[in-house]
Amino acid sequence: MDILFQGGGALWADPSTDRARRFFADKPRALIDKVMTVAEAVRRFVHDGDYFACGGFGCARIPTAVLHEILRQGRQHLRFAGHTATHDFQLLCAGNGLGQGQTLAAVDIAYVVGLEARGLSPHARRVLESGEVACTEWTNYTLALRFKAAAMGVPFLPVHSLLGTDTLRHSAACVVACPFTGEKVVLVPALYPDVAAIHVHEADRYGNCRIRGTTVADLDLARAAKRLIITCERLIPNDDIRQDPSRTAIPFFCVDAVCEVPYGSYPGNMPYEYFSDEEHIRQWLSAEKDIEEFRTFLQKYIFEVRDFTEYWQRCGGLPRLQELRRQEFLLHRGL
Amino acid sequence: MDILFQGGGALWADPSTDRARRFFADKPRALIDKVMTVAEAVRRFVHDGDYFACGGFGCARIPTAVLHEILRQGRQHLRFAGHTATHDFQLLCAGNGLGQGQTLAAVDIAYVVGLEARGLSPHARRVLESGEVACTEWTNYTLALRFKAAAMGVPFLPVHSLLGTDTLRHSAACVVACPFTGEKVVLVPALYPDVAAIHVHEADRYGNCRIRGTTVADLDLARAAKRLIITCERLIPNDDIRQDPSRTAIPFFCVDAVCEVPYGSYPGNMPYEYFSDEEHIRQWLSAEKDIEEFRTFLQKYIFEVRDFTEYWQRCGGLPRLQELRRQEFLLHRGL
Amino acid sequence: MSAAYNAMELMICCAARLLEDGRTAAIGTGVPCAAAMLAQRMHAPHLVILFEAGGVAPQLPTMPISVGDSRSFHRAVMATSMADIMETCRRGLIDYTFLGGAQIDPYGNLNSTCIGGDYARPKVRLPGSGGANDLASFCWRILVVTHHDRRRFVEKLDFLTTPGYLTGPGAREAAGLPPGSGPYRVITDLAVLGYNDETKRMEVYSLHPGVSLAQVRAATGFELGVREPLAVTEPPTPAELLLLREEVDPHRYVIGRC
Amino acid sequence: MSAAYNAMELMICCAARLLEDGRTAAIGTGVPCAAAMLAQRMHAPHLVILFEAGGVAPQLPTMPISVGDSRSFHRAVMATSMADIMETCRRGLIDYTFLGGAQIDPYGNLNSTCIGGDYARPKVRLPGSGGANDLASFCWRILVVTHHDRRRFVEKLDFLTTPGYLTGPGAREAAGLPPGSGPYRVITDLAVLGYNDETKRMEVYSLHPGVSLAQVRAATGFELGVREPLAVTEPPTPAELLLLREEVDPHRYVIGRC
Repeated sequence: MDILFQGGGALWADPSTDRARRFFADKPRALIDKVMTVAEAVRRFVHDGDYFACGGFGCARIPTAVLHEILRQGRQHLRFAGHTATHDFQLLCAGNGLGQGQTLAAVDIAYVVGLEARGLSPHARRVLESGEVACTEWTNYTLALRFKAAAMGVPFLPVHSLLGTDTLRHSAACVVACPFTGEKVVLVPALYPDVAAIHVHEADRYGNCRIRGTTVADLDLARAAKRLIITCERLIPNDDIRQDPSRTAIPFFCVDAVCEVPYGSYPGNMPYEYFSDEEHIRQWLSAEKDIEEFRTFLQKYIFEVRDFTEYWQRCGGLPRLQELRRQEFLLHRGL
Repeated sequence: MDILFQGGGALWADPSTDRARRFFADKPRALIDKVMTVAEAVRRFVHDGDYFACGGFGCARIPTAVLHEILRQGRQHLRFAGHTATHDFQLLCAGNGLGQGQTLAAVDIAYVVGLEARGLSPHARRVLESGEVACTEWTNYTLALRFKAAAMGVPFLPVHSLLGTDTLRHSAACVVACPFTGEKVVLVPALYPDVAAIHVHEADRYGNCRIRGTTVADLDLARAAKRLIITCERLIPNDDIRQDPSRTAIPFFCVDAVCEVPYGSYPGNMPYEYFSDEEHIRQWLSAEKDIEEFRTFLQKYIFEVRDFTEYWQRCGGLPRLQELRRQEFLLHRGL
Repeated sequence: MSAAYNAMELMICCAARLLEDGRTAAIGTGVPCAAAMLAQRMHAPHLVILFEAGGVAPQLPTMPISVGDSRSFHRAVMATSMADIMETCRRGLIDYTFLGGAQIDPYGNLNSTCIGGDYARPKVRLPGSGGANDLASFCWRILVVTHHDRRRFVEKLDFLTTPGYLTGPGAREAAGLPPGSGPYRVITDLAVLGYNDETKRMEVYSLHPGVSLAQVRAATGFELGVREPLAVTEPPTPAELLLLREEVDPHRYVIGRC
Repeated sequence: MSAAYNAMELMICCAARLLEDGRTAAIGTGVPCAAAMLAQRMHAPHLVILFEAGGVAPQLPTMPISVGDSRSFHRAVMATSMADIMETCRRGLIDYTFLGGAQIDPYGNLNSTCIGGDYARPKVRLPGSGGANDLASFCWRILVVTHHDRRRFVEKLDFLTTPGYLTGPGAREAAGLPPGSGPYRVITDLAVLGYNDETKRMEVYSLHPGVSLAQVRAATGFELGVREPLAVTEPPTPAELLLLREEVDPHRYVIGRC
């Protein structure tokens, strides 16, 4: 089982399971109250230089409040897992190239810079094209598999993506021959983020979480992360969790902080709660075109703002959120 | 990444993903009605010589009706995945050593012969100790991982079980050094069963399934199996499935047959439905001690019986099942 | 209802017609989604669609904006993980996928990573693979729907993000990609293209009404063969246009882009 | 309520006392389950228990019969897959596990596969590893509760199903098992045993009241050291016995086995 090819991309996190085990050996695992504010959670659990990852897909179910707080607290030199990272990546890039240091230092890329059908983020392009952020290439699935490897406690997982491409050449994956079948197979290294943030529908005070709709890679990310900040639409009693344990997606022992943040995925979409605010996202893309206008925009929507509630109040407040709820349930179409 | 050690156990199924892909390329994938009787499902989808696997754990959520039908239809020379296989393994063994041919030819063993706290099955011991069934050793997790590898479409998965033991020596796994970290790691080959049977709570006519409680390895098994027979407590309308797609555990395109079998896990436990019938299981263990008595017992409970409803009617019928429902919900304890 | 149609409508109809009934398609937003919805309403009521973020067989009330938004699993039969979808593709259960890119080469390889400069300091940084490389490695038939011009149809990609036939016959298999999978059709605003069975290079299968072969070649940055007899693309039928405009995309999210 | 107790009650109390508060334990049915339930009621209210079939932190209404039955996730905080539980163990989040076997050797290795004959035609075929090999490879501290006799405590196993310290110091690490993990205590009806820090061989930590060292050695098929000062096991306290008999196992499923 020789290594047939080794990608030349840098590895931004240690894939060793034995070293990860040493960390998890000391992680608290009792059912204790973890409720705190987002500001406190970011202060305690997100450090300069950390490898950071966040949940959701595109603009759906993203932990916006945590990203705002990372900017407000001025975290520096983060490494990041960009797996269909749209508005979240846009937010992290707002910490670079604007004279406030360098929030983003390196990124594992599956999909960044773009906002799917909405187009590319001008500022994210600026930041990546400047060369100041070091990049390694992956794909949505292989990056998700790197979380899965970490969650499984193994140093790598095999996959048949990447083969034959420049994406492989700029990844940190390698190619081997399967000892059982001789088939060529790619091995991707485990990725244990130092800290992750995931937005969920419901959580109890201990961090037992429920998610409705697609789970993307979040079940694996939650288990892979050394520290985990949960934001939730609603806190629920532990008794509710125990009434139907089949619905628990993330168990408490993965979680370090539980923050109740209603509308926490705004301006993204939260399935069964509210649709994305496409108008506000367009404002972001438009403001980014001019660097001075973007600075002013960030002041207004992030740096002058105390907390997440004040943010969405500046974006139209409850009437706007009611409209987005109507869009989510298609009520605006007379259904 | 040299092979440091290779277990000497036989591999009973082809781990090649490219060959599995060729099979799945031709598997029907439209939403079509798959409801049929267990007799028809076994006739159509379980063939002599097949590699067979079944869902559940211990005596919980097992597809008893399919196992009875395999005996009644006299299937021969099956290979089997014995992953905490208790009453299910006991049933398959009832096709060996009793003058009706050899139902079981080979077994991948994680846990067989025993019925957990209830003791060992005398007849299963007789069958395995005779040497007529070829064995390869695994563990509950590594056997589950072999299904997961198949479900993922990769020829192997890495794991840190088995190391240093005779279980490894009698498995078909191998040991390599991780190319990223140098850590020793075991590789277990993918296992694509020819056919599997899983008992679930609810399914629609197309095979979309819901499971309540622990899922054991069944989500992976369902995806790994080339053909899949679902037995369910209740058929439900497709519209119910679409009302809450987060609850679907197995999607229709994995499924070949949907059989409505109320009390289908009896005498095993079905979470949130009925508890196991410990008295009847004791009768099995007791009858097995004497080979003539066991023959008579099998006549009465399996071979003379037309279908599964007749089986549980011979075991006390609805009053007994009501009692087991009361036990499941602890109502018999005055709660 | 006019029988006239725009290029987007034609492309969607061409794509829809390629999707056989009873098959599965991992699709994205926009044209692929419209094509699948149209196919379901025309000849392929049992076409099953999946979105990579986890939606299986949704009944789409409207076009999703993202392959992960609420619409992508609206009245789905399952809302699952991305890994579950990708693994379903990898097991060989998914027949079609639709991909795009800033550049495509004669072998159907795609670039969606960067253009110009070098990798560390590109002139234009694009999103990267997303799920495209995975889907192109796993699904049986890759379809591309794209605008046709020389900047896009290039002899050599600046970056090979997503595998087509790589360097030609046997190259996918040699790289370890599954036998029998690969690029299938390219549908542009000028023509429908496929791949030569021998060389695995792109060639023109049919020209859209009013388009000449010279025009297509002029818009293509590499030598382009022809599959004989070269056909003219069937224009959208009134039935197709009616369904497309009234049911599939009444708000003209996609068909209005032309 | 009598202060007298049987051997099973003593073993359960010994096991319970070893489980620290705020820790996690992957347990099976019977004695381990009773020990964890007793510990939760005594000194370890925040002890979290998991069952390998998928139950996390259940509030057990009664003893489970199977590690996969309904009781094992009764009012649990999560009912998940076996892989999820095993992977939680493997990541290093689970502190204790309880295992058993037909044979145990001086290094705490266990046999639950077969006895006598050869592998293909054993004299006695036993169930096999189940999840034991996995749990012993992943959890930090392995506890064994077992009857003490010479057929069980053997110098050489007929089959090494589940890893203890294998052949001695450094052997687990050399085999690839995680540093810092391994056998912790063996609790029998005669004594509490542990492992020598240097040799990794089993030695006696404490003798149960009324049991002599000679008696323990006579019931052990290998040379058995002693950790000095050799203690006498604390008998069950009235509080322990009360909880065990009234709350943990009122139907005497486990404590009645003696």
